[in-house]
Amino acid sequence: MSINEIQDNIIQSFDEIEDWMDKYQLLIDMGNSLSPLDEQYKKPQYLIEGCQSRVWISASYKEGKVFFEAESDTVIVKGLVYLLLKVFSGRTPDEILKADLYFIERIGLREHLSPNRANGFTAMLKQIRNYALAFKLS
Amino acid sequence: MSINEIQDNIIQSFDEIEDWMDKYQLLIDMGNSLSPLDEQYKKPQYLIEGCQSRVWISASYKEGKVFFEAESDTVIVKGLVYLLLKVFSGRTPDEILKADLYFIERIGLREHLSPNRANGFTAMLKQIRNYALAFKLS
Amino acid sequence: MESNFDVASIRKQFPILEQKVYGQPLVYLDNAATTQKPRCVVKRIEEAYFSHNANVHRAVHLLSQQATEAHEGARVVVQGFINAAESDEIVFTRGTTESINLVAFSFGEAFCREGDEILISSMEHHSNIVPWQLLCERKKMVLKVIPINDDGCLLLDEYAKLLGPKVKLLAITQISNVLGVENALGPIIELAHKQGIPVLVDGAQAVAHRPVDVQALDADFYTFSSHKIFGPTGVGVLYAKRFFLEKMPPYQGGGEMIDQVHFEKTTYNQIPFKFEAGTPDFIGTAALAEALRFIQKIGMDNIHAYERQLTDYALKELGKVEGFQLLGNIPDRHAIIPFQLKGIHAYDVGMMLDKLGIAVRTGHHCAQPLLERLGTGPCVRASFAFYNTTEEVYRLAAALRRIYKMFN
Amino acid sequence: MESNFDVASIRKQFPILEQKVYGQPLVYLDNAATTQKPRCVVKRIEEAYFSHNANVHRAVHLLSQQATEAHEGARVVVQGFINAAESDEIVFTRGTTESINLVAFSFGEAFCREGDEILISSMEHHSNIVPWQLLCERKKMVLKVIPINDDGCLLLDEYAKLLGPKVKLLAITQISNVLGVENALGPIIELAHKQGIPVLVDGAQAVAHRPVDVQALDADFYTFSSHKIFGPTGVGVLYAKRFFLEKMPPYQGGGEMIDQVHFEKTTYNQIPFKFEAGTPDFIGTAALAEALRFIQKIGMDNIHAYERQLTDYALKELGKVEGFQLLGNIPDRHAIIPFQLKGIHAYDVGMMLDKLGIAVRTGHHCAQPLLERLGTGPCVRASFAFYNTTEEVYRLAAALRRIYKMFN
Ligand SMILES: Cc1ncc(COP(=O)(O)O)c(C=O)c1O
Ligand SMILES: Cc1ncc(COP(=O)(O)O)c(C=O)c1O
Repeated sequence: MSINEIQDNIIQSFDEIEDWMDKYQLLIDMGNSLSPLDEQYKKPQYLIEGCQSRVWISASYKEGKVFFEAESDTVIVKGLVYLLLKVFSGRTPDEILKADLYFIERIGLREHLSPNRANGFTAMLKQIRNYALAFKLS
Repeated sequence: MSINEIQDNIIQSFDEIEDWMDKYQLLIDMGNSLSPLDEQYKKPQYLIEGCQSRVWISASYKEGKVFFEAESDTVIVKGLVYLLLKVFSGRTPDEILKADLYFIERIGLREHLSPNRANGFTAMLKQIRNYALAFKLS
Repeated sequence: MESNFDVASIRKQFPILEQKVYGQPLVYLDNAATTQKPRCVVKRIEEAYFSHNANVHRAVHLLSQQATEAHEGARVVVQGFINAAESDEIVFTRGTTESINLVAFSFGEAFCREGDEILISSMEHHSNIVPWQLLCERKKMVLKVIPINDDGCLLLDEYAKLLGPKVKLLAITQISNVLGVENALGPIIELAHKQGIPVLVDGAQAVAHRPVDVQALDADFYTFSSHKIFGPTGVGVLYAKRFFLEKMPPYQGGGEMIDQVHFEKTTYNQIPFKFEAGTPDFIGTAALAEALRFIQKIGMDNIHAYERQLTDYALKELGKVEGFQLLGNIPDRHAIIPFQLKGIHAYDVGMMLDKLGIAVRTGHHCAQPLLERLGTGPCVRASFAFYNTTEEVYRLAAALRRIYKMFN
Repeated sequence: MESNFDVASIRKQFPILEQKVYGQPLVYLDNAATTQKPRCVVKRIEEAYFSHNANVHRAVHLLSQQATEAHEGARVVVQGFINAAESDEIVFTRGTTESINLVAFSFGEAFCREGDEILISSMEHHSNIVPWQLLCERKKMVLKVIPINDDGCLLLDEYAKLLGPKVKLLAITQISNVLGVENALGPIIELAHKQGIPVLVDGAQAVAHRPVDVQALDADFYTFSSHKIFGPTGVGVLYAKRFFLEKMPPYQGGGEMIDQVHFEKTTYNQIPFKFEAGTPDFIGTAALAEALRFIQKIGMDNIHAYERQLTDYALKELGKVEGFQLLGNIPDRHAIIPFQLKGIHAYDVGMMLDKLGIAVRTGHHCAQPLLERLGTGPCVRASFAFYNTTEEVYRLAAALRRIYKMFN
């Protein structure tokens, strides 16, 4: 599946839910299902510190593809991380760098991208692109 | 005439005039008719510096009465000074200190007493009282 | 419980409270961050702009005179509100933060030198920490901190030990913005004054919740923000005793604060203008005065009594919620309830409350050192104003129950 | 003359212009002191208070998110308005005066030391004089002044001579608030930059009258006040190149401007927040953005062209009034006409104009050194905005004729 097909899938599963609480319940469930990050990566160099929550993210490069692992100390951000990994992990650097990330907006989670949300999420997006760029140039 | 009779006289002469411009014309005429202050008093110790205009005021004490002389660099303030001298000059310190100065308000010149009017006029009123007090205690 | 105080009719004065959020009626419990505004305050802003908007002081025209009267009249209203001795002791600033920065700079210039100490407490808001850190750095001084106990209360004997000839100023909050605890300013100030140490009181969290009398307190400096007391954003107050205002050099330079300007020598205006450089926010001050009149009409004592009942009710109701963990152990809280839901990140709690229409604040509440000391990490803070109701508290409790289940 | 620009319909947006003063329709010619506000600006304030009033940044609830978007959105609007390269280069302050004080302090701390020089001009507003005097006093530096000629124009060769390795900054106004003269910033800044000297431009009197492009100007700092450009009181802007904002230490300490606070060590937030301590005037910034959008819709070029015609008309009409004496001899004036009526004190002229419904400013206009240099004493200043009309100018001329007669 292409990045956009995955995004469309995500959108569809959220679209089927009407109530805000249920949407967030889904996100929470996703967050809880995220496999924990290996302790070796819970170090400052992998940390993206938001004002309210923290995200650790590590990446590896195998056979032309970037694989991400990540975690957060809040479950909701973990849910977002889960979705991001679903979209980006296992893609080529070029796919990542060219991707138009629209699903967050479309499933009504735009608030997490706003300048108000110091949850490290926007910084994490940037970090994902940085990793992709680094691997591409390496 | 008592201080209040003089004040009432002043009020009456302004009350007869309806138009603002005519009221001020009267004030201007009064200002122009104020006899100039002797040059020896145009010195810093007699100066009350407003932000926009300056007033010099001197006082003398004869036979229990306080006599004021004053001048300003603006004609409108001179008009006000003219009225003030009419009310206060030649009075005993006690009369001055007890006086309830109401005519300014009543002839619609309250604006000159407002905190906005940095024309030295309020400071001059205070100075008149200070002179009276000083002579009383001397 | 709402005898003597008709919260329903009060709420009608605050149009924003009728707002819906994610389809839910808004429950606004973030009052310690900023308060909502009654109609009359916004009306006053409109009226001022559309009938007497002109730059204040020194102008000869009517609009400017009216604007000046509104602005200087506001000073008198503030004076009355905190019972200052003179309106000249009221300096208008941009907010509590600027008020404290002003004192940190100007008091520092006049009274402090290398090796001197400034005393603050462990429960200060960043705005009552960082300005003193900047001063101490600039002047090579030392910042000392009064410790608190595990309950979140000031250790008064430790405080007494910290006083001494090197201490030049005590800067302390009246009510903690995280715990809601009120410090015993009476004895605290008395003790400082016995050693000749002046005291700055950060009243940001106090003014909207209890009557304040700066003369009775004998505070040397008192600061608060308009936006936290139902007034407009962008305006703050610094009260200072005349003695200090006279002795302190100006903070900022510019229009309004001068007497005479020459390139060789400039002389400054009298107080309070010496500390008010530039065009003041004269519309803001007029609107602040309106806010103060509004709450004076309701009565600060009534507000205080009502909020106490509401806070007690909230503590009782929330205490029954599974997983609810209150921060601090304090006899008496002022309209602020800091808590955690066991095992759930404060951010997650706040996010879900938002989806249920309830606005709270989460995080470190600009008091990182306090949360570090208490060892709790980020927490949730529900904070009340006199327009909040028991129904709203009930909705908060119900929401927390629901959220607890969602995450477990 | 009002082709392409419908002043009648513009005036309808400004309710205060329908006001009567002493029974006369208000003629507001004190725009250089502060400007009037269109309906949409006051409407925006009301809307913000009643639909998304909440403290900005860092909160998890919807109202706060909306408030933050409005506030940060305003930064982008300001960026666009003056064509800054990034919105991070826009710092919100309380006004021009505070913007300049901020630079005087923080630039001073970072780049200046004993014996260094700051360069200003003879025609600066007190707000662009006194902050530098305070800096020079604190750091034992020297303030140097670029002279003007009798006409009121800057002496450019004298300026060139004053430049040198000791000069750390040039602070200069774009348009004089007394004379209305515009300085030739292009060559002035180029010359300074050739010697590596950064330039602060005081744009307080420029932004409402001509298009501004800080990148084209290559200004290192640019300052202006919201209230002088149809926005609310209490808000100001400091534009600064990223390089300087990064290098300069914070000015005030407190909430918002920190990253981490510990009693031992505090780290600061990134720019622009590093310079914005305390709760910002987030309603004010949203309303400023509305004002800027309003004038962008009318078009700064249209405004500039209209005002030029109006000013030329005024100079012609007023020139015919007996006793009218224009100050300065300047090729091109920006909506400001400073004058005296022969033999009549400026205060008397202003007082009588007020009684005729005409609001002007009189006195030293916060530029004492300039008036001293010109040797004129207090003067009257009529200053225009784009809502003023030829009829109003005509009424001013007629009023001056009448006043001249009254005093003679
Ligand atoms: C040229 C100039 N600079 C600075 C200022 C100060 O602006 P504010 O009083 O809004 O801080 C003014 C306005 O009075 C001005 O005209
Ligand atoms: C106790 C305390 N002090 C100071 C402040 C700072 O107030 P402001 O941001 O209005 O300057 C606050 C508000 O956040 C506070 O709660």
